[in-house]
Amino acid sequence: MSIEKNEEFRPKIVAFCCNWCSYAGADLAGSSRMTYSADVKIIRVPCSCRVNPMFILRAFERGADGVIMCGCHPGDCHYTSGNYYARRRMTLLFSMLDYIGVESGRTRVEWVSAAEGAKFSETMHEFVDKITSLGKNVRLEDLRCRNL
Amino acid sequence: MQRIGVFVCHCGTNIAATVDVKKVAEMALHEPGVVHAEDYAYMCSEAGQELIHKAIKEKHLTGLVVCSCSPRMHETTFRNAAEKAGLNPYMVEIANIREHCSWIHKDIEEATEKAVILMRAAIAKVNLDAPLKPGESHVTKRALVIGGGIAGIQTALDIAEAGYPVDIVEKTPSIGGRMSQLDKTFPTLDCSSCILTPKMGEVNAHPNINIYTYSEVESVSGFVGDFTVEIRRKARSVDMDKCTGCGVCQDKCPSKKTPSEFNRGLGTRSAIYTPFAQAVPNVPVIDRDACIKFKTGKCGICSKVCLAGAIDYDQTDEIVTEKYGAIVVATGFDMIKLDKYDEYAYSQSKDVITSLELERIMNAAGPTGGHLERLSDGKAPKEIVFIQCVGSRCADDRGKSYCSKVCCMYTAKHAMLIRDKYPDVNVTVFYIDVRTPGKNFDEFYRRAVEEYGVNYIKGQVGKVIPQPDGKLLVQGADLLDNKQILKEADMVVLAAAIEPNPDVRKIATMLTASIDTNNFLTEAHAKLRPVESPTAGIFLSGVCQGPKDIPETVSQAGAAAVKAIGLLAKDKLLTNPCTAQSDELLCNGCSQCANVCPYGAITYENKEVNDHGIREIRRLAVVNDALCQGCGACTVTCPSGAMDLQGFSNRQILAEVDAICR
Amino acid sequence: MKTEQKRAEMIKEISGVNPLKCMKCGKCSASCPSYNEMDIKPHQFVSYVINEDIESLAESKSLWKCLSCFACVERCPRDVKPGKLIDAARQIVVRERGRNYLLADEIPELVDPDTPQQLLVSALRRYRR
Amino acid sequence: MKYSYFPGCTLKNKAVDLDHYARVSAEALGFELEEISEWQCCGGVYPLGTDEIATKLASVRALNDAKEHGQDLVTVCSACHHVIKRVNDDMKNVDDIRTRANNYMKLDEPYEGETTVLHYLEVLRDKVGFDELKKKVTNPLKGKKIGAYYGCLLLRPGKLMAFDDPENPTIMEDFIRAIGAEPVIYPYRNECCGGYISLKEEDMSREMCRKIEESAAGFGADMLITACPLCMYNLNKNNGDNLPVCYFTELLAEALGLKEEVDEQ
Repeated sequence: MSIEKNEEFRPKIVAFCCNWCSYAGADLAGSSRMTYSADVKIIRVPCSCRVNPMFILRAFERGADGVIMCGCHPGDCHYTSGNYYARRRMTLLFSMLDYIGVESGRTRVEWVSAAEGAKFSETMHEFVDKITSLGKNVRLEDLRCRNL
Repeated sequence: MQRIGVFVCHCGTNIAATVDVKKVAEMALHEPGVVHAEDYAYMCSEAGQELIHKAIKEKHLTGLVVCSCSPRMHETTFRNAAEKAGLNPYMVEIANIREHCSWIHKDIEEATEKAVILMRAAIAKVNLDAPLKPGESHVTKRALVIGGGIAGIQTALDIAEAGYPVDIVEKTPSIGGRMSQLDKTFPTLDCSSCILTPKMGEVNAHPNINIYTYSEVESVSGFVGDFTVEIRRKARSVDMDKCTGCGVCQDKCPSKKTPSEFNRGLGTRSAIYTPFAQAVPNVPVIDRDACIKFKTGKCGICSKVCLAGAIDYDQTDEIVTEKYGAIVVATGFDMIKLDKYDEYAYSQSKDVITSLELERIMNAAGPTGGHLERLSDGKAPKEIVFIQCVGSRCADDRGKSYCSKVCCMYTAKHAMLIRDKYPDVNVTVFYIDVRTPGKNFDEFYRRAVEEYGVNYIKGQVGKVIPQPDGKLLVQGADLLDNKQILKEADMVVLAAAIEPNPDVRKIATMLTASIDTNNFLTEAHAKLRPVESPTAGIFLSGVCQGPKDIPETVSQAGAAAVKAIGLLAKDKLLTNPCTAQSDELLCNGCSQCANVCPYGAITYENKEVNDHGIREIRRLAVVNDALCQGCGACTVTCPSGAMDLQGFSNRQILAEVDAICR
Repeated sequence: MKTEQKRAEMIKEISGVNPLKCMKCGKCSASCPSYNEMDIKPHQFVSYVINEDIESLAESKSLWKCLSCFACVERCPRDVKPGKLIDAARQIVVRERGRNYLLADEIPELVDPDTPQQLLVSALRRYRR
Repeated sequence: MKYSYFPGCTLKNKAVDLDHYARVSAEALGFELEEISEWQCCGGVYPLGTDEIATKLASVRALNDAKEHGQDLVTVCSACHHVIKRVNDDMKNVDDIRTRANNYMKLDEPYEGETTVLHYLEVLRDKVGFDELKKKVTNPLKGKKIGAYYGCLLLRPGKLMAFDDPENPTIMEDFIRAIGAEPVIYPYRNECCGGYISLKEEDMSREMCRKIEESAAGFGADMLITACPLCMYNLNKNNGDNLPVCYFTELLAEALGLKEEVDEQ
């Protein structure tokens, strides 16, 4: 590994993908060989509504630089309405994250269907670029864990 | 502590070319709980599964991580392998190092590093896995087919022949669909209605088939094997049992000016009507928007002339509720609207028509009695120009990104039929590519050129310019001659793109079936499961899944039927054990989980709990495993953290997050 | 990078067009009102950029026959918009060598008492640096 | 209602008619055109190059001036309208152009495409309303068969100009109906007249204008109307069939009974 490469900032990015649409979209991106950065690591959840805001906070606590959540397009949720719940929860969470000092650009919600491999890849490209431009994130700290 | 075995698949070179699989296996041994790790060329092969079997037995493994392709491909394979070796199948986790890693990264070091991280996340998850046992659910042995075109007809016949009852729901007053509007069919030039009508009759007479025409699916609930569907039977205003189909009402109806849907608006129909002569069922409906009786209260002629007394102005919409084990979607297609393509002057000249309109003009039962004539002045055309790819293969939002697939062939058919019947008419086709894959297809197209002298010009048309004398000046490019052509024509036929029936989105939403940006329903696997929706129990037939011609539609309709029959033949289905569960000690009975549950799977019971020695009766959430589909909405909503999802628990997902961010 | 390659890249950059999206349908050439006056036809323009033969484009009289009427831009089904490529090539020629198609000296001869300012302004902007 | 008004170079000179009729009619229809102070020529053609900034600044200045006055920006000339609307779109949607143009301009507050750009015809259709216009017509031009000549600049690119259907527009026909005349629809109404090419390639422009006029006359038009001074020039210059061409504002003033008033000025 060259020295330059060591110095280069490589963001840690967690992507939550619902099993039915966006995880399948990511699979399609893969089988269509549509590349995106290796900095993105996907966690499979049954539905975007399974994503607890706690998971995202935990990611930022453990040093993630960006978290993206992908689900089925509004109206197309495999479980009928899960993505609507997810959308509301994330809107609330993101506004609070901004308040505690995590830039709004570090989180994103995107709807990707099983047929949108290209969109998945493009979205990840964009998101990685955005996070790279924002640089290293400030690690959140869980005050409950601090010895006072 | 678990005893975990990690198996890293090479997938030939699919994974091994970009991921250092040996290193991944080696790194696995440093992870907590891992007691065994190995790599192999094809983990999904018999030999690969044998390795897993042996390791489970020898190392007394309690959990498995397979680093391979997507769990959507082989999760079931490896779960079955685990079960054969005596391990609970839900103690298996897949690290997707192919679709999410080796196939999208080029740098070996980078891809290996990512594969290791994905593996760590899977190990972290399996460490917290618990054995799960699926429940059972019953199968209602009845199928629903949505759409009564050739796709729905064929699927229904095949299912019915296998001995299962089938209902067809068709929106229009008759089954038959687009195929009933066609004049001839390629590549053999059979008359469309001659081959379709017998099938329609067969459907009508089949003891296992029940047809709901002039009806729409109103709502769908339930899941594979046990769907509950509400069907709206729109008020026909004619009693189906009494009507003899004599047709007198249609003759006598004084309101005859409504554009005929069946003739694509080129002719008119009466307010009480059957769409076409061979309609099944042969029972008319009253179009209440056109009917004088409904508009003004005066008239009632149809009622007076009906000897059977079948006219019933007071009929109302009726909702039928029925249970089904399987649902087949066969909603078909329509042609795109051409309002964004007015360079072809479709809205400016009556002599610029779509191919489907030409079908009606060529048909003996059509608006011109089968005579090829200009709609503007009734004159016989001498020069006809066909324009291909109108709205197909478009990168902008004017049209569709896909190839409509059928236009090249039907245009060759039209050209051939016209030259055959009217040898003095010149036919020119402007094309971008002529696409004729299919048995005897290219031969068919070549016949149009070689035997019938159809003039094919490679190039698009820029503009159709109506002339004051009623002629149409076609300005196109001849790319092979490198010329701009100005061709005078009497008629221009546009091969407009086809698009899924606009209603399909609503239906897909009701079925929670995946749909793509073009409104085509998504198949479970593009190659291996082409007639199944990813949503269990939903099958796809015909153009609702993608553009296809009649032979292909019929094949796919049969395939969808077989899949549905395979489901209906089962007595029991195993249910997904990844359901929600509530911790009785944490639940405060607030009802929030029940409010978000889309399946009504959560109820409340007053139960006695022992909370650290204190016994009391509390109102607690109880999940019905048979109803819960495992989405997890309740787990996030629960304010006390009592609700959790088996197989995707809070601790497991947090462990994955930790492993990735490590 | 070779000069021709560089110029092709520049045309793509200035125009914002990706010529690889072209499916060679000929709709641009079918729409072009100046087609007969052009030596390199609108659809060929796209191939010339793909093949990095910019010198031929620079020498082409088509550059000065295009009206920028956007008929091809409007109707191109693949979002290639050949009119933009032609304008970019024109820009390159004018910028690189000051190859002005319209010379100041010839203007008095070309105008008549009715010539609107708009005509001169437009021509100057299209034909000159 | 008050609008910022960008007359453009030609309307101050060879096309003063277009301008005068527009202003007088506006007054009668209850809106005011307030000329932007120190406006600069738009350049006549929209610079297509994505790296062109300086050539777009005149438009940005006008747009920003309108923004500061809190007014929509109205143009009558097709070319000015085309250029300004497209530059406005760049300022709204193209990050690079917006940033660089603002760097040049050094405004107190950066301009980001806030102004709405309207063609005079759009004001008639969307603000005044053709029905309303019809009511105010005192001298309906009965019996006149008029061909609307759109040309290219008003309509294309359709998505950006968002003026009307680029292949089958109706706004000028509706206008013609509102002033009591009969519109003649002919296929060449959205084909180019040759534009600036008439300076050096007279023959090309002549051929194009011939097709336009033949087509219009063939479908029974007695006259053509246009919004563009350059179209007017080309059509008049190459007028083989002696089909009269005039600005739409002239007919508007005539229908409102104001033509003589202007002509006397």
